[in-house]
Amino acid sequence: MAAIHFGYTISKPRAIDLDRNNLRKSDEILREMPELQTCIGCGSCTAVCTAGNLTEFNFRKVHTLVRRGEYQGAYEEMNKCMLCGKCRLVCPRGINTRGVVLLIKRKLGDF
Amino acid sequence: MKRVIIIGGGPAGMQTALCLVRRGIEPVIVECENELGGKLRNWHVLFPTFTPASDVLTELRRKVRENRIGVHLSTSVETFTDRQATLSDGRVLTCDAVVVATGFTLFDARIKEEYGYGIYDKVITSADLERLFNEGRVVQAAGEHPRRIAFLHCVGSRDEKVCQQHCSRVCCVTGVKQAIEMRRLFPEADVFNFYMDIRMFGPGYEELYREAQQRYGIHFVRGRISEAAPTHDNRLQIKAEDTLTGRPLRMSVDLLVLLVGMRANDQNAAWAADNGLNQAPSGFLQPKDLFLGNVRSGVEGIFYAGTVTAPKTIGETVNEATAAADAVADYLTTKA
Amino acid sequence: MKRNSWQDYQKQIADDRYYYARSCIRQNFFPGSERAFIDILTRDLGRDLLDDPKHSSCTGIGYHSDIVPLETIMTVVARQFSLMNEAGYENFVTSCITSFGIYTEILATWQEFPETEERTREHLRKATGREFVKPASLAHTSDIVFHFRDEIAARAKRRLVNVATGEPLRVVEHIGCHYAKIFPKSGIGGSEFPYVLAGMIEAWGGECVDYPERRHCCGFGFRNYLVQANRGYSIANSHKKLESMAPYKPDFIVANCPGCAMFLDKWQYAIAEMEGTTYGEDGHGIPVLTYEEMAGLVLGYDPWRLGMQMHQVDVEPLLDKMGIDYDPAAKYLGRNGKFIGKPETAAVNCGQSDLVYDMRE
Amino acid sequence: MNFFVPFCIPFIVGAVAMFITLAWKWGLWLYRLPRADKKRIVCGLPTRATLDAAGEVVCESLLHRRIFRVNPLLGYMHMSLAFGWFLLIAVGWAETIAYVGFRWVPLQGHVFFRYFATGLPHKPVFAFIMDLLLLFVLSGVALAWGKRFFSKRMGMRRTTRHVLGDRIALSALWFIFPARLIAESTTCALYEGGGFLTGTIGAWMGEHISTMTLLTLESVAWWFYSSCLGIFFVALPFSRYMHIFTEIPLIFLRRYRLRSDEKESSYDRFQVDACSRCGICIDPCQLQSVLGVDNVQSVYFLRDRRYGMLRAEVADNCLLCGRCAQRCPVQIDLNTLRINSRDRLHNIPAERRYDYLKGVDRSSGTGKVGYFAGCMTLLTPRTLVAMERIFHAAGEEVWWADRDGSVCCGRPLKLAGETDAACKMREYNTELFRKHGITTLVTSCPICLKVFREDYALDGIEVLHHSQYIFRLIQSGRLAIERGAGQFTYHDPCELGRGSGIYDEPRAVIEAIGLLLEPVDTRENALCCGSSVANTAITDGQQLQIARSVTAELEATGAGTIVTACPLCKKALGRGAVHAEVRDLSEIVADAVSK
Repeated sequence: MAAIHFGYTISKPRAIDLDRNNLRKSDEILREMPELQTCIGCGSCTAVCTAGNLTEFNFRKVHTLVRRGEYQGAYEEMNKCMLCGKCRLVCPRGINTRGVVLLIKRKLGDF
Repeated sequence: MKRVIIIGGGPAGMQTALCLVRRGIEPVIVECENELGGKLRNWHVLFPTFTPASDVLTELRRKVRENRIGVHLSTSVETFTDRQATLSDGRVLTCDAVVVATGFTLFDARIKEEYGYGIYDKVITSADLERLFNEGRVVQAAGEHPRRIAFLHCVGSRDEKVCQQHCSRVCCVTGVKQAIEMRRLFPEADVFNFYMDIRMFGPGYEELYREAQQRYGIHFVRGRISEAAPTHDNRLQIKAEDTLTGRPLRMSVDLLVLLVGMRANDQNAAWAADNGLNQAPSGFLQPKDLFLGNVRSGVEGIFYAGTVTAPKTIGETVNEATAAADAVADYLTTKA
Repeated sequence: MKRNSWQDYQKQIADDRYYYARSCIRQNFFPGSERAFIDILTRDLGRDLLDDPKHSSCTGIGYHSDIVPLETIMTVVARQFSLMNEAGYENFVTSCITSFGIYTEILATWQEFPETEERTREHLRKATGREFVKPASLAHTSDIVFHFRDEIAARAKRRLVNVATGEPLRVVEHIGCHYAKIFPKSGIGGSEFPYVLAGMIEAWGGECVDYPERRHCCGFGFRNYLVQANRGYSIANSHKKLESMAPYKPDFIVANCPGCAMFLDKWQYAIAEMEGTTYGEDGHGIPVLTYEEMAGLVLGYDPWRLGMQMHQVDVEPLLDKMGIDYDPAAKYLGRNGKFIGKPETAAVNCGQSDLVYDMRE
Repeated sequence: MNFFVPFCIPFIVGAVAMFITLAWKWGLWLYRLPRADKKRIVCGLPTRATLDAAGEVVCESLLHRRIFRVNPLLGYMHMSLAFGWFLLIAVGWAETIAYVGFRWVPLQGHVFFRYFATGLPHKPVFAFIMDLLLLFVLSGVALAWGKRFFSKRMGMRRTTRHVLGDRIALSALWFIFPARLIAESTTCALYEGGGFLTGTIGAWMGEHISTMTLLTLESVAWWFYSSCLGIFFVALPFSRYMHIFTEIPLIFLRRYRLRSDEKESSYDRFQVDACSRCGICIDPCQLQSVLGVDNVQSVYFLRDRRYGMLRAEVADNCLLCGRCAQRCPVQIDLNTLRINSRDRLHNIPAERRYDYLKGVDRSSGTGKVGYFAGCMTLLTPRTLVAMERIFHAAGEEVWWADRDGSVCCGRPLKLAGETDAACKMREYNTELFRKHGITTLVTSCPICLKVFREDYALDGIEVLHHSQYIFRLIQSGRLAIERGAGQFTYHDPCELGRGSGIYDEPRAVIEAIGLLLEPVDTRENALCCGSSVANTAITDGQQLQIARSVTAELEATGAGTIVTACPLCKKALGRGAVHAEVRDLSEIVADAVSK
């Protein structure tokens, strides 16, 4: 059936629906990088972020969304990272943030 | 008469001594500074009631004096066992039990270089601020008319990068208290508290937090400051992420106050090794258990009081000192 | 689970002598429903109701779209009250949820800020030379039907029961935001567990479906729908509700608000055309009824006289379940037997359109 | 004499198989070289480089000079096997000529000459020399056996864990020379002759063993010897012993200036196959010595890469500190190979990445000298403040490239294998530097320094690390320094020392300020702080563990201050330090500037 275009589309729900989201990739990521689970969301990584100060890139938000099974666009976002490593130096939880960037890119390349 | 050596003459040490005297036991306080009082001496007012620290201190000191408790000032304990202590001046004191009330060490904020403490004049610690209040020199540090003052929570607490994983507990409410004090002193200034979590665990704390927001209009930003740099007009630019909006935030402030955490004394390790005491992963001495034995060390004749076991408030410390005296008395009675 | 919390939210509903204010949307999209309400009240229940041709739109849509200012709408409302006084009635009933919300809000505003009422009196006097007295009671037409639900049940020709299985029909009820979300005390059952439609359904033998998005808005939202750029957001709300209710396999939806009935019905068509998704049985839509239609069917009214051919989603499967006799061929014949035109077939429809009379043939 | 008996077959088959495989491999690798590399070879052939390469081949492939430097015993072991065997072949050749004159003798004729030469008159000199050489080689074999059990005596705490193929080839190799000894001895027992070794053993055997048994034994021994050779030759091109024949062309190609790059190329095959898996790279690896990670070292990385079973876990788990490359006797460019493996694993096309960089310019100030602090330096503001004071004291006008944040230099991306993306950073920063017309670029970050020097095309702009810059200021008298009583120790950052060869300037600067105390491992052998951006695999706890081990060594010098010249090292060492203070070079300079 050819879809009719009425001049608007149905907005996608903004809610993170954990009943629907497939958390398999997220579980895989956490299995490989268990320390990511210890993030307390202080935002230090994003505050120092070289890329985040030039563009919308928000590392904390992207990896949190990924952990919630929201993979759409995560790969493209992570590609904004310059891997400079400042975030790793300030993380109070000692998370291997650069490793997280590379891991998410590796796991979510096809999303 | 039984004699008990109390290492440390802060609130915990003094209160333990007072309780022991009441039970007919002879306490001896060994204090490394030249007066009693510990870290409380430099404190201005206490949360959440803004009670002057000197009220508590004067009272404790007065009672210690009145009870003629033996005090060795400017003396530290080199080594000790449950039956004796070797002092820094070479004397050896014998005793029937030891209470360790050596408290904590303030985190050295210079280690968190990115905050600029010790580099920029506009960065001070919470302990500095208390001292400045006592000396009446806050205006000197903040300037006549500061427009903005920022507080940063969790400096040297909950931070693996400085090997301090524990929560120092008291900094959250100290930050709120000091923010209110600054706002009272500088009604024109905007005060911002940057926090990761606000932990208001004690009576009246949550109410104080609410008052800070409601009555004093203090801004709470959920994000950890990551960098501080000077601006051309001799202020300080700080950067953080405003995590609740998910965007980087930067602002210029006239004063940045770092709420420094409590860290374990370096000495704990050596003492623990000497006497078979347990050290918690945080470096603080680990009591026998946290419920029925929180002032006992697990080693006969050695007891703990106050923040030597974990960060605590003054109230908790004083209560624990009473409990420690009780446990010491129990021990000495059973032994006799 | 039987919830009784609705009993905490009761209101006085007049028993007779109503001044009836029509709804813009209902009289355009569901004209049979308003007719049915008048008929039920006057003929079946023998009550006095004035359908006054002089009253106007409450201008609520304009108000919620920031086109009509507050002073203006207050004056329009004051005029309606004045007309009611003139006709000698004091119980104001309104057919529209938006209007009901408007009247409630304005009465509350006047209560809270008497100076605004004074100003409105002045405006009304200046504009029309009229005076007004506030109504003794204000009710939505569904409140009235709820009020008489047991009387209607006593007169029922059919019940909300599947005649083939004897099981109660599963009904999704949708209240409409402005019924009780603004002033919870003004609706029966309050805003969390509104009982006005549920009471009718239970009284007439049906079973209410309690689904997660039960309280969610249909998505009309005035500006959200009226501005095409925002329409995707509007439809997304109905989409969310439909997704949420579909697993419960409801037999039909009954809506309180004319706008909600329209959107829950028409958006099913739009979603089916845009995404190919349908939510009812056999790949078709879920029929959407107004409570007047529901009452009408229970009282044995002819579905086409109730105007049910105006629905986007065909109601025939529901009529079949309830065991209602109807003439499929007469579907698109108007009151005078004239062909009124028929829609193109769409995924959400299922009626066999080749059976209907077409006068052009 | 037709020089053929059936036992020669295993040897002939093995040798033929080996030479065909070798020819195929060499041919393919050379054929696949990029055009520019081929041109380099052609241009290099008639030059001195060829002679130098030949010399190096003798020194390294035969004599193993570099291994001698690691440990003399280990060097002797390698030399006795390689050089000894070579001499056996060469002298054997001469021996054949001496016996039969200049006539064509098939390969097996040379190798098994003792078997064929029984009827010819005895030449005791050759017999003596050949026995001496055999003893030489056998001593190497004995040491190789010994190394299995007493590796520490040979300067190796840990040795390589070998794969099955290597074990087969290794076993065959170990048996070749004892087998030759027995075979030649039996022949001597039957037909007399032989030197002090084979002759003596032969005489003893002749006395104690019956002729019939000896005849059988002779046949078995020669078959066994030939089979060992055959097996070894077949296994050689597929085992670690491929290094014997790969190191030689590698030395020539290297002399012709062929280099590995951030993208894999055919030249890499020469480097990868030239690894002898000697395992010298294992001990210097801190991942091994501090963390006990024992499967990622260069030897394993090259092995996995060669056999096409390289996993990202192995490729990524390396600090790229260069300590192994420093010791590698074959001088394989281990870091570059690791980077181009990462490139193959992780590189993603970057055409549309970093479009947001367009038009960004957060620099401030004007001056011919540009200062690029580096991302990490922004987190060590003491360095920034110190540099500002130094610039001020020297009266230098400075263009501050990134004081308010800027774009990364690109090296971290390159180290992670995202080389295309790194290119974008390079383009951006090059344009920025050009736009502001600087002639000198000073940076405080050795990571930036290395990439500016090696990968940026910054002709006309001199790139200096701040240690070099400060050293020049002091030397030229623009910066007056007051010497104090401070005692310092210096930690060489990997990218600055081994990476860029800057060892002396920072030391000269420190010595101008106070007393410099060197730690045990220093300069080329300096330890890595553990926080290297090149490693994305280890955890924070592991980084800390390494940092603690390094600071322990630095603090053992007794110096009150640990000086380093890299923000990352400073951060890392700061976490590990117990009582010493950790400072950047610029800080101690700023404090010592004469008022």
